[in-house]
Amino acid sequence: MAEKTYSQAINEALEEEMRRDEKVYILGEDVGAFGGCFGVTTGLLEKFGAERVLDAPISETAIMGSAVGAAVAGLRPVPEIMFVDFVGVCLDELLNQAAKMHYMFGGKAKVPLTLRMACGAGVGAAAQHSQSLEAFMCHIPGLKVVMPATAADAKGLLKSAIRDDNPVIYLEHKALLGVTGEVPEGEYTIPLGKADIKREGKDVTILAYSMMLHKALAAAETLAQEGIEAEVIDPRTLVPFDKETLYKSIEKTGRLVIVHEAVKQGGFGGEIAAMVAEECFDSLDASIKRVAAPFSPIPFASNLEAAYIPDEAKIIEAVKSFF
Amino acid sequence: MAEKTYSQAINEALEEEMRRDEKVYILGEDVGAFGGCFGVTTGLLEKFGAERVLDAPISETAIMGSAVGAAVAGLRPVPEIMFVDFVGVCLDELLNQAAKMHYMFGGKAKVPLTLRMACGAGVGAAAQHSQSLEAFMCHIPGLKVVMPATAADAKGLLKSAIRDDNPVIYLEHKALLGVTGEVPEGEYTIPLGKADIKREGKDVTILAYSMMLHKALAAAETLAQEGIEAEVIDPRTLVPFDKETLYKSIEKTGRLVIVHEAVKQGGFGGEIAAMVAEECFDSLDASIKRVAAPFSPIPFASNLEAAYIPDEAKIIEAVKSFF
Amino acid sequence: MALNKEQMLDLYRQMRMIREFEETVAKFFSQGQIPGFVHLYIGEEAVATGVCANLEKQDYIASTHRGHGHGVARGASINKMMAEIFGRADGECKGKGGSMHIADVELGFLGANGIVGAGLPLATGAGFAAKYMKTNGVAICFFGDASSNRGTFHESLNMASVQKLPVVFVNENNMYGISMSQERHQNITDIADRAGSYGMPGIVVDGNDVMAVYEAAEEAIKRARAGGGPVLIECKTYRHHGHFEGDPCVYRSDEEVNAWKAKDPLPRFANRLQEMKMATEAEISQIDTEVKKIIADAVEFAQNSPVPSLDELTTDVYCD
Amino acid sequence: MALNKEQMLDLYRQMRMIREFEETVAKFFSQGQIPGFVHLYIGEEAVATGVCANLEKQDYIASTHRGHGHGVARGASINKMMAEIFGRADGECKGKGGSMHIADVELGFLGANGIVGAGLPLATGAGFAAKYMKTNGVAICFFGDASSNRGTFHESLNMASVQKLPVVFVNENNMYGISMSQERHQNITDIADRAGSYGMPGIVVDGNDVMAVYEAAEEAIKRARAGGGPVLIECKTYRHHGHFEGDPCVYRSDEEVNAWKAKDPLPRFANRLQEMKMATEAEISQIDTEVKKIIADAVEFAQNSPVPSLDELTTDVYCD
Ligand SMILES: Cc1ncc(C[n+]2csc(CCOP(=O)(O)OP(=O)(O)O)c2C)c(N)n1
Ligand SMILES: Cc1ncc(C[n+]2csc(CCOP(=O)(O)OP(=O)(O)O)c2C)c(N)n1
Ligand SMILES: [Mg+2]
Ligand SMILES: [Mg+2]
Repeated sequence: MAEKTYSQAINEALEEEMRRDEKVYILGEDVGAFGGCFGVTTGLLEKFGAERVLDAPISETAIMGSAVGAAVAGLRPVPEIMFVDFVGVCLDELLNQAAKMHYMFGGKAKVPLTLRMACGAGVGAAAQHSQSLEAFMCHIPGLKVVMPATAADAKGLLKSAIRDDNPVIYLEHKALLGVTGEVPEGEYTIPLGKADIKREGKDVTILAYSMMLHKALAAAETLAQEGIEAEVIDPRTLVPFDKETLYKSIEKTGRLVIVHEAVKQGGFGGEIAAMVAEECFDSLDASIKRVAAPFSPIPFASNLEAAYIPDEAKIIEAVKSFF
Repeated sequence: MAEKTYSQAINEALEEEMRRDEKVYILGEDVGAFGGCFGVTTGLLEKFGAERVLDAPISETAIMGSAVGAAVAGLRPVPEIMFVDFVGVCLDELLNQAAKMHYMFGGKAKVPLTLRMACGAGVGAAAQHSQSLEAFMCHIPGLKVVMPATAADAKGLLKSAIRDDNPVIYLEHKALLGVTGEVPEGEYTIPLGKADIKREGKDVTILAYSMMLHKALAAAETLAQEGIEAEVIDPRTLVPFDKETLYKSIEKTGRLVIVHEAVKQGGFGGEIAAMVAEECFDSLDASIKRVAAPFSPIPFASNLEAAYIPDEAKIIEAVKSFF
Repeated sequence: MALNKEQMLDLYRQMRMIREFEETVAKFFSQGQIPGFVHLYIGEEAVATGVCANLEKQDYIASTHRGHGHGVARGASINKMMAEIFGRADGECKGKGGSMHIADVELGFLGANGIVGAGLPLATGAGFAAKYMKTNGVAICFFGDASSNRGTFHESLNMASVQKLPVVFVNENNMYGISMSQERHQNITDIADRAGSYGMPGIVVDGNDVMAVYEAAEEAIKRARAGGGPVLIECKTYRHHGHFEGDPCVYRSDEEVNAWKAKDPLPRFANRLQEMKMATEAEISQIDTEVKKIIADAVEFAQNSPVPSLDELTTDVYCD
Repeated sequence: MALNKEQMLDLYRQMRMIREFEETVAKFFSQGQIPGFVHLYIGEEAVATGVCANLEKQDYIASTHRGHGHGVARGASINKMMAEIFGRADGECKGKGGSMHIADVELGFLGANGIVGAGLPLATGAGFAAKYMKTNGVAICFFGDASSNRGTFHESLNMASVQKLPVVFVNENNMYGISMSQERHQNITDIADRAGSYGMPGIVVDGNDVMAVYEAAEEAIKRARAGGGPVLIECKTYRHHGHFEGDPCVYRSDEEVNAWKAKDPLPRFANRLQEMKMATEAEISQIDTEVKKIIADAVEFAQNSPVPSLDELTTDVYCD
């Protein structure tokens, strides 16, 4: 296995899937010669030509909507919207078209597309280029939602997403793009809907995804030094959500901390907490804690941004409140 | 007090606020001579003229975006988007403009607008005209979210919304428009962020809003006959949310059922449950139940639609599971 | 290409089928047998008919909230369409979609659509797929005059032009978006003129003349198939009924309605067929009778179809 | 109206101020002292300058991600703008907005905007407010060539036209949207031609000639103030730097860049001023020196300003 960046892993998955299936194509702003706003699609234009790696005008409803139309007509588009923050300019194409067609048409249409978007804060990009908006997508029946945290997961999940016959939202965290990890070569897929226990422990369960997984793992190491063994679970896909793995862990630990970078109010952590409070209440020894961003837009100034993003200290504090 | 429909109460609030403040104007598709898709703005064109009751082209981004621009420039727009289902065609104007300007500009801009949209199922309008999408709005810092259930609340809350200096999302349930109730004449406002205990009880707390309040009240009557006294709380505004009233009730009853018409997964009920599971855990004698729509688009066929919408029977079942 | 007698009669039959279908839906809606919103195509039949007569198996159409006529013209099953509108298990969409979401993707019918302007990028994508897979197919997008003010119109026509896609954008200018007359919703007379913003041809055609529509579409489709890129065709027409069933139409005058009814595409084409000696009055009324029977049978089919099983509520959310 | 010497020198000073501001930002960005994304206006100064010189107190402008030049031209505080870009407490937005969200609503500057095309409906609304409140004001919307492909462009121009609003839409055609050249993102040469879709005038102007921009804007603004409705002005120009700082510009040739640098609006206008005997070389270099000082002071102001207090994190989410 080779050491690769998260970004390279995504690029590799795209390349492999495009080689495997001619129906896969990429469409987005500056995905060609420019290689995408963050360089993720670098080199693909050269490998597959302008017919399969399409630079699009700044027309997100046409990017998304045409991807939906092409998917229904038999292709497997992999559109890119640069930042998840922009999803509001083309949400209808997801909410009322891609997500609902299979159902509205009585099962007769398939919409096999994978929408890639960059999410997350940490690079000083301020209020309109730093959001984590997965909660919107998780509330839309018909969509699947994938948020990888490691390079290997990024590859394995993207390959599965592209092969899935449903519309899949794939959110790559911009501050993870340069983070490296071991990535299996060639065919390597991870099923959507399978959580991964990234660290075993018996005292408390920490559920964290995307960038926050790394902060949770760091927090767990610190906690271990104080004798608290945290189990860290990475759901990897939010829809479908792997309840089993989570519930099993809670049965063992009796305590749950949920961590996400999105705004806490209305975030997907609320859904997870509610699920647990409904279905797993008797296993709980204590209240469920959420560590997430405050209810405010993302500030520009570096010190404010750093205070905004949930960090190791806040996770440790939440865990310690149990003990 | 006169008996009026929910729709008339909204119309009355609009008229009173337009008389009170010349800066208030209405903008939307067919809001003029047509009186709005559901007749809610009937008569206002005649009373205020085409300069204050503006029929707009089918251009939701321009409707919303121009309302934001006009609000920042000193007016108090009350735009109408016919169905909340269409919010995906103009979400950016809410998410990244209206909601964030005050913060991004360091407190220097105000965006005093009230966006009215019809929500809810029950009239056979199918997947793209029946949704309850308040969860999106509740996850956006900077917005307030109001969902009245009665004619009096519809009036009192709309008047407060229009006077509020923040962008307020006002969701009127289309199946409630014809429902009547006593409505105070003239000046009558209800503060945003104040829940209303619509029925007192000691055995279980039912939190329900918009259309679901009525189903919860009906369920409570049935339960009372079996000796279970439910306290029914109507939050009326979801953002800001009146935690105090809810927590107090839970302290008394120890049991909570949350009811909303929106899809359960990722719905605002999850946030409420999570809040309670975090901040009010020790008052709980049992798991928190949510009664909400299944994770699917809204079907057309009347029998399927009826099965889709949460009803009295499901609320009763949830309550009874505690006893 | 000049049409032969059979083809001409087919055009007439298709228009009559739409008319009869719609009048029947109106009747059952007014009786409360059909739930939800129903938007009828009566008066505009020449557009869908004239355009779709040019289509081949591999072609796609995207439609609107006013979609029954497009479905009929594309050859969707009359029985299943009717059953869908009645919300029955044998409907095109098992009763889950209803009037605003009738679709038959296998037939290349990408569905009616409850979101104004949403069909424009869908058709653009279907056209892209045709080009990408070299199927020689085209995609047609029907959309209304007022829909031409949505951003999706702009983005889709621009993208189709830049990517040189085989898409024909068919504007159905019935002069109103609900209550908003065209002169109140845009400051132009011919929507076809907007084609210039995308460097594509824009053509105006009498949308109540099925032959004129047929010919304009024929040329545009030929051009698109040959790789010449998209075209915008504006068909001037009128809806006889209200925006939706139940609309009292306060926003337009009886004179205006009557003037347009005098240009009704059906009697007009029936007369023309007779003038051209393509059909006798008897032949025409025979078609009318046949069509009546087909629609009556469809109603029977629909009414005999059961309502969907409650198990269907949460199936088809995802495909495996 | 012919400009007098003082006004002419003001145009030059304004352009120089933008240039100096931007070069300074570039320098500190490259030193890592400015976080986030920075999009510079260098090369396009004549547009903001020529347009804004026509504005009055009650007027509004809406801007883009490339917004520093618009802010400077509208007269926003140089100190506060610089401090904002550095993320400091004394910035225009207390450091919460940064380069992409600089705004000064009291001055009628509705803000830079990180969402391409988002300014178009905002300006439309500000224009509406001016008309509604009879302030005699106008609203200007700056936006890029590639932004003219967003749906908001279409919807806003159509609405402004239908409502006859005092809005001037100023397209800054710098020939690229990031890496996409205009001929790849739209099949037209002059964006001004799109005005026809809305029944409004469309004008093309040399965007590197500040006088030409001034005059075109003067006429459009006069017309708008007089109730004549909106106008679309396309200014052909070029950005000297990459899309954002750090962009290696693989998508364009050195020749192209150099050809445009030869048309740099600053030396060009300086020469013209001298030809017209409006200014001597000495006067011009005195302005340059004064401007340098103002910008150097702004950097000092910014660097001396503290970072925001952590209490600021969750203030200003709502106003009371
Ligand atoms: C995005 C969106 N906005 C508004 C509506 C409500 N609506 C449905 S049909 C319609 C009018 C459409 O007019 P036009 O495009 O001319 O088509 P016509 O009904 O005349 O066939 C409106 C406003 C909608 N369904 N979707
Ligand atoms: C809705 C949206 N899509 C994409 C982007 C990313 N983006 C930022 S600037 C830009 C290019 C804009 O080009 P143009 O309008 O020509 O302005 P210029 O940068 O040339 O001044 C893009 C694609 C964005 N910020 N918002
Ligand atoms: Mg119309
Ligand atoms: Mg540009």
